[in-house]
Amino acid sequence: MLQNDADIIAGIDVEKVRSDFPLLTRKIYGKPLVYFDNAATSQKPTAVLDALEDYYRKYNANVHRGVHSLSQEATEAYEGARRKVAAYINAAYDHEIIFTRGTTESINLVAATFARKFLKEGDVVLISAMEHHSNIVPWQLVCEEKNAKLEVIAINEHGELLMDDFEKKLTDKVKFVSITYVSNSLGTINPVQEIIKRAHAKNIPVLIDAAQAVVHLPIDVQKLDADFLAFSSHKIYGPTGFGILYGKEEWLNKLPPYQGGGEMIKTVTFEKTIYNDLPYKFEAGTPDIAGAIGLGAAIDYINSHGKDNIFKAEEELLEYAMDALTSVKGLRIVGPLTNRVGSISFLLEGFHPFDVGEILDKQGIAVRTGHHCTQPVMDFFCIPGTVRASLSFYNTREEIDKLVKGLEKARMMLG
Amino acid sequence: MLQNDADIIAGIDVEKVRSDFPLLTRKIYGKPLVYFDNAATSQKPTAVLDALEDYYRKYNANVHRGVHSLSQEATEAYEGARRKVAAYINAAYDHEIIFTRGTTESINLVAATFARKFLKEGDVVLISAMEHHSNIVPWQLVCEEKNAKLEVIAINEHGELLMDDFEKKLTDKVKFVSITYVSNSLGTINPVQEIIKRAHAKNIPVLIDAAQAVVHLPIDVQKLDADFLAFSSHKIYGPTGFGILYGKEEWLNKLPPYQGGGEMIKTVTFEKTIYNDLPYKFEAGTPDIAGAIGLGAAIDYINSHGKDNIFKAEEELLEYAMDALTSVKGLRIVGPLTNRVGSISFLLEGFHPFDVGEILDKQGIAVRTGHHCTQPVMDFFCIPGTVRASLSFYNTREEIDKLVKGLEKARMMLG
Amino acid sequence: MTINEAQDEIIEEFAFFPEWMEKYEYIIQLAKDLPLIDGQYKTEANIIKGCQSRVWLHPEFKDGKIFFTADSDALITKGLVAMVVKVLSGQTPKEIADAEIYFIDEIGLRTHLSPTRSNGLLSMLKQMKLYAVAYQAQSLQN
Amino acid sequence: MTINEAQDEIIEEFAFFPEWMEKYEYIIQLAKDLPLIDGQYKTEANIIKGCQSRVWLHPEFKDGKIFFTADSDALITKGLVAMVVKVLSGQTPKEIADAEIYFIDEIGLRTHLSPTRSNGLLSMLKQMKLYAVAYQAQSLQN
Ligand SMILES: Cc1ncc(COP(=O)(O)O)c(C=O)c1O
Ligand SMILES: Cc1ncc(COP(=O)(O)O)c(C=O)c1O
Repeated sequence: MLQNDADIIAGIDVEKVRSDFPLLTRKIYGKPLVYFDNAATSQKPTAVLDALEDYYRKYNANVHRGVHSLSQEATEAYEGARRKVAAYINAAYDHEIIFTRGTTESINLVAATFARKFLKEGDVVLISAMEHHSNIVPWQLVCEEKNAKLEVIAINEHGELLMDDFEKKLTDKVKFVSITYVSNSLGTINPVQEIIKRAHAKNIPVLIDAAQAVVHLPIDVQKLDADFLAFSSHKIYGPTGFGILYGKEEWLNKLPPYQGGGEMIKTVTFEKTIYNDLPYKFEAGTPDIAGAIGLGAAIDYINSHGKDNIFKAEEELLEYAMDALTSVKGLRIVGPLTNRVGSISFLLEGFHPFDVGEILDKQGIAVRTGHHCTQPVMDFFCIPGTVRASLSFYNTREEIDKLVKGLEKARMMLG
Repeated sequence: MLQNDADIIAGIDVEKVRSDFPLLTRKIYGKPLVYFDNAATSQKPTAVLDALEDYYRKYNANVHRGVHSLSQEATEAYEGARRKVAAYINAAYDHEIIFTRGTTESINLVAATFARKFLKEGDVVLISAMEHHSNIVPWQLVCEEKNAKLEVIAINEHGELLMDDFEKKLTDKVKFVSITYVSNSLGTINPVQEIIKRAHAKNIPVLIDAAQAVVHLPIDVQKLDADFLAFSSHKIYGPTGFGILYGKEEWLNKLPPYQGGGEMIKTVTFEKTIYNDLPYKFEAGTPDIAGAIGLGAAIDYINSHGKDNIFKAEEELLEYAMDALTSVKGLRIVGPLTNRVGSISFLLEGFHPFDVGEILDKQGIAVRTGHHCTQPVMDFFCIPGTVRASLSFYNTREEIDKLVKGLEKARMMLG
Repeated sequence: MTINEAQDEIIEEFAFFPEWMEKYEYIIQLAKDLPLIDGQYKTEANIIKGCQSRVWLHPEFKDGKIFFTADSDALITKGLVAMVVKVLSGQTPKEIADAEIYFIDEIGLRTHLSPTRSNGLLSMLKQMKLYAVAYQAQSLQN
Repeated sequence: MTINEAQDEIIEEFAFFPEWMEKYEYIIQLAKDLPLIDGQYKTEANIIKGCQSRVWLHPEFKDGKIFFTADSDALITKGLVAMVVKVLSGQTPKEIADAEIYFIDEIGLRTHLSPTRSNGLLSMLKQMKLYAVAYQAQSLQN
């Protein structure tokens, strides 16, 4: 076993990395936890927990408008987090970064405000067949309200987007395209740059759901030319309950405000309320100050390793995992074999994913089973769900080996 | 000086309590921090920080639907928090507790969904002249959209609600009443029970903004008979970015969903989506798991002291503060002299609040200055803002004395 | 045998298996042994959808007692379903309506009974009780 | 005196006051000494609203230079306004447009320049630069 060699990939020393994540030392039923549910939520490095502690212990205060020092400190850290996020995805301006509760809220914000101002009866919103419910239901809601239509780009049996179908459905009626960068259930990487290009050729704005992508792929919103991009803090080593909506300044200025309240206004009278400038126009109420600071610390943590190193290490681990899993008897990968990242969905032919998941859990291996909030994908493949192992750079090859053994035990027990 | 006697009130040993709140040991400009900005956000006891740490270190996982043990543990803690909140405000059912980002989002949720289904052209929404922007702007937004009217119950020169005016404005056109329990800028306690009774006599539902009340007054939603009640975690010793919407089951079932996404659905197809049961119908996306657990710990912490003890101690401290402040030369209280809680707003006659606040800050005393997100209140009193000292049970009489001295120094310097 | 006697018997049986593997193997064996439901009753109407697995349940009311047959697409759920059927089938509506199912907890499969797991088993139990209550009301009317 | 010379002079002056109280007393004195703006110019149009305090600003363009007068309703802001006016008034549009105001930071009142404080002073500085840019464009046209 070349364990040592294997575990230093692209300059990432996995054992050292693992020691940054306290939860990874947990035992489940007496066995060391093998955490393969990273697509659902990532674990948090000590650096993030320390940043939260530090905030609450030393400078917790409500931000903005405070005359006192504590409030100033909190505000600076909070706005500092915005700058970190802007830099991480290369936004042109800090005020293009809107703080939300997560991907779901980010998408709802865009759907609701875009629809209110721009969506008319008979218009079309275009999504894909592999979207997460969070990129389906908000559009269903607004389409229903506005008597608009939701159209769906089809996928093939490898779980890949059919670009022909996209081209065909990109009619003049389409007013918005909302598409995931990486599928959370299939692992597919979509050609979002190409999609944006073609949509822009028809002056149609595009939202990229980067919930899965942002933690595994380098993202440059200016290079992508995305109009909107959404992701969640909790999936990228940050705290729960926090997320990001990136929007092009031009678009954010065009959209009406979403929620009303403190922070998002300049002046309020009962007759007339003047909304605040970006980004505050979209940030009503006391924000999640600790959440912002925690996400900022997560980005610092990523940068301390170098995101390219992390992504490279993940790529190699994924390759190892795909090789190992495809060698398991009766295992069928649901999704593409190449051009993928993050999640690996599969079925043990003849066995219900729920049974497989439960037997893996008893061996300390945490996977997710079910539809992964992408029921239409399951319907497309006519399956009740999949077993999904989703990887992070703190996972090891040894853990993949355990998964393979665990699956063999499941087959033995269930067979 | 009877410091010891003074600081054990209603069984609350202030020095011991203070040691639970790490931030209170901070120094500002070399002086011990005197934190009187509690109405903006409260400090957090170690018990809450420990609960957050514990979650992230030991059982961080995405909740619901997870087959693995970690997810089960997280789900149990998360739903346990819901039960704690339900018990704290005496909700009839746990599923009447909706987790939101804060008071602002809670109010927006009700305003948007109520308006979508029930608000028609010419209808009236009734609020009061002392509402926080978060209980004004959401209603302005929906009234504008629906061509409905926002009417405002007047206040008198003591900052008290004019119940005559309420009676007069409670016409048949009123479809919703939304009112604050306690004013954040004036400290006024409103007769919300009476307001609810009168509104219900006309079958009009009422939302209570309890952002300030919940931390200073016992709340029993069944006794109040409130239809909706909103508050924020960060103002009641819990984490930032989390909040509560209580809604009567009947009302929550009547309202359409707010945001769409994961969690809030039962089944999704592109043709038809079936929404989930309460409370999940209103909780789209991965929730703020740590936020819920943190708020639960805050409630445990309050219960460990006994909320009645805390409120009693606060009452006595407030009395001491009112006496001390009204003895300051040229100090004018903005708001009522009795039947108040939490915030004390005042002006040093002849001086701008901003100047006063800044000089207090330099002495380590954190107050808030400005309009406190209640501009209409300032407009009513024709003042640019106030200085607001807002108290918590961890504040001491000694700190009040420091504030009085600090104000005298400010007068001396500015005068 | 009363419902609780049946439950206690299962708990005793499981006490023989200290290892989780053995427990699961036993459950799986139960699942495989029992052809639980007549094909004609595996209908849409009899389906109970959990988030993870589906359960089919068919009740028959005979001589004042309810007889259940059931099935599930997930094997472990099916094994548990088999045990629940064994425990509740052939009992009176009142006994079923009042029954507290504790054996699943005791044998260490409590997550199957947690509402947050939202799998088919819990929904099946609810459905069984609903049937029981319905038959109870019906018998009282007669 | 250039803008930076003026700023350095203020910084030097403040170095004499090690205590925050003395600094503030000095600023407040400045505020009280200077009747900054002619009453006729304290108009709605000349008002700059901060979240906390208001500032009035009036520019005059003479001999290629901009002369500012200003006022504020908050005393400390007014003192700072007085200093900023002292630093920028009477300079050319280009010098004002290019100026970097660092003295407020240096004398320990940086929060007055932080955008998140959103008080009138920062808005005033922005407005002064806007005037400068406007006059610059105008001179270029002529
Ligand atoms: C009375 C009142 N309502 C609403 C709010 C808004 O709360 P949040 O900013 O936490 O959403 C506040 C807090 O400032 C408040 O005091
Ligand atoms: C692709 C994708 N989109 C959206 C979401 C929703 O993210 P959140 O639940 O954090 O709002 C997820 C997470 O499950 C996801 O994987």
